[in-house]
Amino acid sequence: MADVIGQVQICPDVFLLTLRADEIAEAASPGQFCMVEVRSHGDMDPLLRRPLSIHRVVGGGEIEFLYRVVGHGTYLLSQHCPGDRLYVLGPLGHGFQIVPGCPAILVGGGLGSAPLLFLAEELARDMVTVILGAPTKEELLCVEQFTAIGHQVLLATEDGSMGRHGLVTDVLSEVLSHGPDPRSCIFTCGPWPMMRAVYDMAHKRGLSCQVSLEARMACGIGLCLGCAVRRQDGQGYLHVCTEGPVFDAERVSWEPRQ
Amino acid sequence: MADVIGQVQICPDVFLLTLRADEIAEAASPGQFCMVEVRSHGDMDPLLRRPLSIHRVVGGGEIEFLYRVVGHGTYLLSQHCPGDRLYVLGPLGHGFQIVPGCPAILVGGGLGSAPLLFLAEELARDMVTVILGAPTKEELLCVEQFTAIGHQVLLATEDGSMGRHGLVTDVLSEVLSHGPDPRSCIFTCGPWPMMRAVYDMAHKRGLSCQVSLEARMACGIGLCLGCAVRRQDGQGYLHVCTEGPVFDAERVSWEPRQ
Amino acid sequence: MIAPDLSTNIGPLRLKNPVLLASGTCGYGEELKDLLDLNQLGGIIVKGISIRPRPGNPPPRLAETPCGLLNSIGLENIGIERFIREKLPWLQGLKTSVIVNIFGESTGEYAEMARRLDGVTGIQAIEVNISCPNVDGGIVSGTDPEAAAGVTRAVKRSTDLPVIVKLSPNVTDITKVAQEVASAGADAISLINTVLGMAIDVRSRRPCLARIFGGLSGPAIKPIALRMVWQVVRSVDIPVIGIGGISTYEDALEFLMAGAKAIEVGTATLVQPSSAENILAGIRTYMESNGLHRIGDLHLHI
Amino acid sequence: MIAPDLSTNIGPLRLKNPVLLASGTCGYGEELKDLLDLNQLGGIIVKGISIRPRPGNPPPRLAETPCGLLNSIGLENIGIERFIREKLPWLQGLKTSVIVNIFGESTGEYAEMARRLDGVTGIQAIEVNISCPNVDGGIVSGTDPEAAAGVTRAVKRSTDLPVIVKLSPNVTDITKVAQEVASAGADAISLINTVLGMAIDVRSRRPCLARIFGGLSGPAIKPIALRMVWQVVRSVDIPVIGIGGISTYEDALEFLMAGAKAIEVGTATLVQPSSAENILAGIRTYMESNGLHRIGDLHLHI
Ligand SMILES: Cc1cc2nc3c(=O)[nH]c(=O)nc-3n(C[C@H](O)[C@H](O)[C@H](O)COP(=O)(O)OP(=O)(O)OC[C@H]3O[C@@H](n4cnc5c(N)ncnc54)[C@H](O)[C@@H]3O)c2cc1C
Ligand SMILES: Cc1cc2nc3c(=O)[nH]c(=O)nc-3n(C[C@H](O)[C@H](O)[C@H](O)COP(=O)(O)OP(=O)(O)OC[C@H]3O[C@@H](n4cnc5c(N)ncnc54)[C@H](O)[C@@H]3O)c2cc1C
Ligand SMILES: Cc1cc2nc3c(=O)[nH]c(=O)nc-3n(C[C@H](O)[C@H](O)[C@H](O)COP(=O)(O)O)c2cc1C
Ligand SMILES: Cc1cc2nc3c(=O)[nH]c(=O)nc-3n(C[C@H](O)[C@H](O)[C@H](O)COP(=O)(O)O)c2cc1C
Ligand code: FES
Ligand code: FES
Repeated sequence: MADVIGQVQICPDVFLLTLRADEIAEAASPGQFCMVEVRSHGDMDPLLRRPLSIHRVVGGGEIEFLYRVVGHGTYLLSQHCPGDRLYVLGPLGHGFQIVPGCPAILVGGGLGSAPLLFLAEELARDMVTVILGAPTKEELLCVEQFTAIGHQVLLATEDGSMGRHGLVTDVLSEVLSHGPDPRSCIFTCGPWPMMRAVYDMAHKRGLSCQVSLEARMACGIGLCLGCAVRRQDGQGYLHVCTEGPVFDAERVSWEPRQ
Repeated sequence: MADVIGQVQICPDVFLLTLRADEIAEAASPGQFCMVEVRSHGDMDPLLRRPLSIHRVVGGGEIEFLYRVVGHGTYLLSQHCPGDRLYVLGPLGHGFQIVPGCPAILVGGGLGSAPLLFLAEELARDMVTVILGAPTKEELLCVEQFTAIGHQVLLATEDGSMGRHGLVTDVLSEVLSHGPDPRSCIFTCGPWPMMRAVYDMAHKRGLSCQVSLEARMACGIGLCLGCAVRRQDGQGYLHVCTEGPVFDAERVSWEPRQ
Repeated sequence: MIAPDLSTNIGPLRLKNPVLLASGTCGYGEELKDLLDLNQLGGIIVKGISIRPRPGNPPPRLAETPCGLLNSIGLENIGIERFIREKLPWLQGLKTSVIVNIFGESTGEYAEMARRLDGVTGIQAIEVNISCPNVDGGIVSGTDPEAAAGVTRAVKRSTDLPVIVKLSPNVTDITKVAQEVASAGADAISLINTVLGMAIDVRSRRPCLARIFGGLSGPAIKPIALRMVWQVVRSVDIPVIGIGGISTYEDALEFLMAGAKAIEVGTATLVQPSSAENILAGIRTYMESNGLHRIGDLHLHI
Repeated sequence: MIAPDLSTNIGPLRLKNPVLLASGTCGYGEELKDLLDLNQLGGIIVKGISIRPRPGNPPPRLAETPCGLLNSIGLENIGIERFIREKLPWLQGLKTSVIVNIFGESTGEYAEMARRLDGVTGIQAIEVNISCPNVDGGIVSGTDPEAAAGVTRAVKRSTDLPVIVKLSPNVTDITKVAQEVASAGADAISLINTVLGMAIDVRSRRPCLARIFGGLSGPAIKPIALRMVWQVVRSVDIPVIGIGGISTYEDALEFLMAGAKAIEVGTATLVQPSSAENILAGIRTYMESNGLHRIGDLHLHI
């Protein structure tokens, strides 16, 4: 059980939830997630907890989640206020693998910046380029937080209201066109087509690329085998909750989803 | 939609809910009830609204419900605070039939006093005796309110902590033993065995007796035919929501429920 | 933008839109007159009637379950004669389709009722309930494909009204029953009726319902209903009406996407009397914003 | 006050209490080791295994419905050999009953697996899944009483372990299947497996599951499961294990009151890993405060 410490609306659909959860805060590493209760105690519906990436760990045992209200579950979550208590299971899954000393390029689309901030903070002493994109300026998230860490932050918006007029992949393509350090690691999170395009670029240039995937989850801990994604080698499936959510992009099948 | 104006805990399990609902307040008469939403909007569970008697109509379009938390639905209801809005359908059903000029004896057990207060207020100018009972003093409800109207109020508690040591029916039996006005009407609400005992006494003395019944309800408006209670004449069933909840006790079968 | 055409044909029966009120959850219509504009809807299917009045089952008749409702009303109704005399006149004043739901204890009774309703003004179709779980023998004709076909043939022979046969979900293979009913001449199929269930009150240590078993309805059964509608749409050529747990316009769209030509709103009306209106409005808005012109355009072809 | 005796006999299998973890919702046990004290429970039924490893169905495999969960995992599993080699050693360290759930594509495969498990230490019983809705042909043997009996006989002939046969709810008459399975020699019956259902995502206009249909579990199906358990308890003489939507101790009591000798907790573990512990604690407290000494005392005789 975790105490709700804060629930702040960041932009029309996006909320920042802060929970007091000492053990999770202690154990968490970037890219890991939690299964968060959204309903009120005793309610039966919605049945399942919701997976949310750990956005940040803040001083004194608090964890933050940055999430978009997309349906009933996230709506209910947004209704919880300080004083409420929620069941939270975590930290779960395998997060980003940091290779010390290698330059990092972080590519986040929309809510994809949620898990990247925690990563950026851990990478504080390394060479880091952060590329963030969104449809409009209003939907660009956490720009100040990334900037505050001291990383180079490049922006793109689809309507050109801030940063480059275009997609994060346009920015990435430019960054990579300068002949990046071959040891560079790309870390990405965002919509599937974006991650796929990022993977394609990394793959072409032989760069390592780690992707944070989403899948419908029931348990988050390997019990149900529901969170399958296809393997690139055709040998069955990977499980996002236990083997991911962060994968080496070379392991994942990027065939269009049916 | 009605605005929650107040939610006050009266004793450990009992709450007084005040709603702003002009049209219901305007139309309500004693003994009628409402179907009150207990879940939050968008939630699917619990599915059904809960039937609650109108406890009082207060100045300026407000209605009060006095209810006990007995399960999940009433628990959820007790969590709604001023500022929330609830769907409320009412006033529903047939209430108490007041016979002007006839002395009235009101007999309430436990939460049974809920609908009787509204009745007592309407009967303000008549000869009224109010008999209230509960297991303990703490569970005796609304004693001051009934007293404030100016009626004679007789009390009974099962543990003797207030009023007579015993049941409301003991008090009623004493009241009736003084040879009551044969035009007297008894109005009663409370647990089934209590109402049955009250009916028996009234029946023996040929007094008119009106009972407020409960039944599981889905719709409250005659659509589902779920709220059946057996007729005394054996000719099928009465429907609590449309033909009641207040019935002439002579119409109802008092056979023990299976 | 062209306003979408919401009309839909259930065989020979033309509905102005696909939203109907399900039998047993809207009384005889009049109960709803101040709460819902019936004339906006595609139609109303009145409480199931039988040849003779039926008192129904002993109480308790209702129990709530997670996202569901168990009922064992037992087809309490005033019988066909009083229905025609006392309830139909009000219904005749409506500007929407009135469908009469009938239940018989034998094939003969079904035929007799169909004959009695034939030619009566103000009735647009008959829905044949071969699937009531709450009366003795009620479920049998709904679970035996042969018996279901027999009832269908008998009713078809006895009336010129469009005949919709309402199926029980309590079967191993719903497509078999559907195919038999279609071959026997039904103009349309509606499904599902309630799923047989039960609940126990652990405080009183007794079954919640006097009859122990009841029919489960409400959102809980929606996935089961949708699966069956999907199966039946793909196994017969006659129109299918979807029923089961429809509470929101999204729920209704799921059934229309599965291929249903219309839907019925049941338990949702009990919970919130104006549900059907909201569902209809939601369907209209969805079609408008997705540029769909006809109900049939919603159908997924997979 | 005498502490109640929570032990229960499932034919030849003695469980220390009636709370089991249901197959497919508790992995191979080890996944839960930090979240739940397995040794407190009556037993664990591991994820269904087949002769050869199975990759399972393509994603999406899950969809949420009102108070329910649809899954089409498709029996993804590592196969019986790897199970024995890699998973069983850990399970052998448990101080609770380990039950292995098996699924075969033919009667022969069932028999072969039963033979393979016979005599392997650390396995207390076999649960035969004749009812998986998520693999081709999976549901057939569960809905055909003859086929169910055939599988039961074959498994019984191949092992000395207690054999529990797990039934599918997707049938017209569950008592027929139960009676056939009992006559064929099953030591116990467990039910229900998931109910076949589907859901459509109206935003993407596609079925939510890649395989279109999936198995419905969770609180939504509890009334259906309880009804079937009630029916089966009254139609066979062998012990019955109740499954379906059990999330709270009250839910578990409903099944025990209906006459089940034990219960399995499925989806509730996915939602809240420690559910089974809470359920067990609740049963114990209820029995204490109601002066009940044995699990059998909960059974209602109506
Ligand atoms: C490991 C992991 C980490 C995540 N981290 C974040 C995060 O940090 N911030 C954030 O906003 N979201 C995150 N998500 C997605 C988040 O879990 C879903 O948005 C949420 O579960 C939706 O619930 P809902 O009830 O509001 O929507 P629903 O009503 O259930 O569905 C609305 C829409 O959201 C999509 N959706 C629903 N559930 C999931 C799910 N479990 N996975 C993927 N898509 C889903 C559906 O496709 C549907 O169209 C993460 C998902 C995973 C698997
Ligand atoms: C016309 C009418 C007027 C009522 N007025 C009041 C009132 O003024 N104050 C008040 O406290 N209660 C009143 N009740 C009872 C109230 O409706 C129930 O207590 C409430 O519905 C319980 O809901 P729950 O979810 O908390 O309990 P549940 O979890 O549903 O059930 C808990 C227990 O309460 C009983 N119960 C549940 N629902 C009903 C119901 N609809 N009718 C009768 N018993 C039920 C059950 O037997 C069960 O044992 C009234 C009932 C009716 C029919
Ligand atoms: C209280 C109640 C009474 C019902 N009575 C009838 C009936 O008389 N005839 C009939 O064909 N179906 C009857 N039904 C079944 C509904 O018409 C509908 O098929 C079922 O409830 C599933 O839909 P829903 O989940 O939207 O309620 C009844 C359902 C309920 C809940
Ligand atoms: C994700 C998932 C996987 C399942 N896998 C199996 C399985 O491998 N073998 C089996 O017999 N039942 C399987 N089941 C069925 C459950 O064991 C149980 O019978 C069913 O879910 C109903 O119980 P519940 O409502 O408590 O979940 C599975 C259920 C779920 C939800
Ligand atoms: S979500 Fe259950 S195994 Fe991954
Ligand atoms: S509660 Fe539905 S008819 Fe009375």
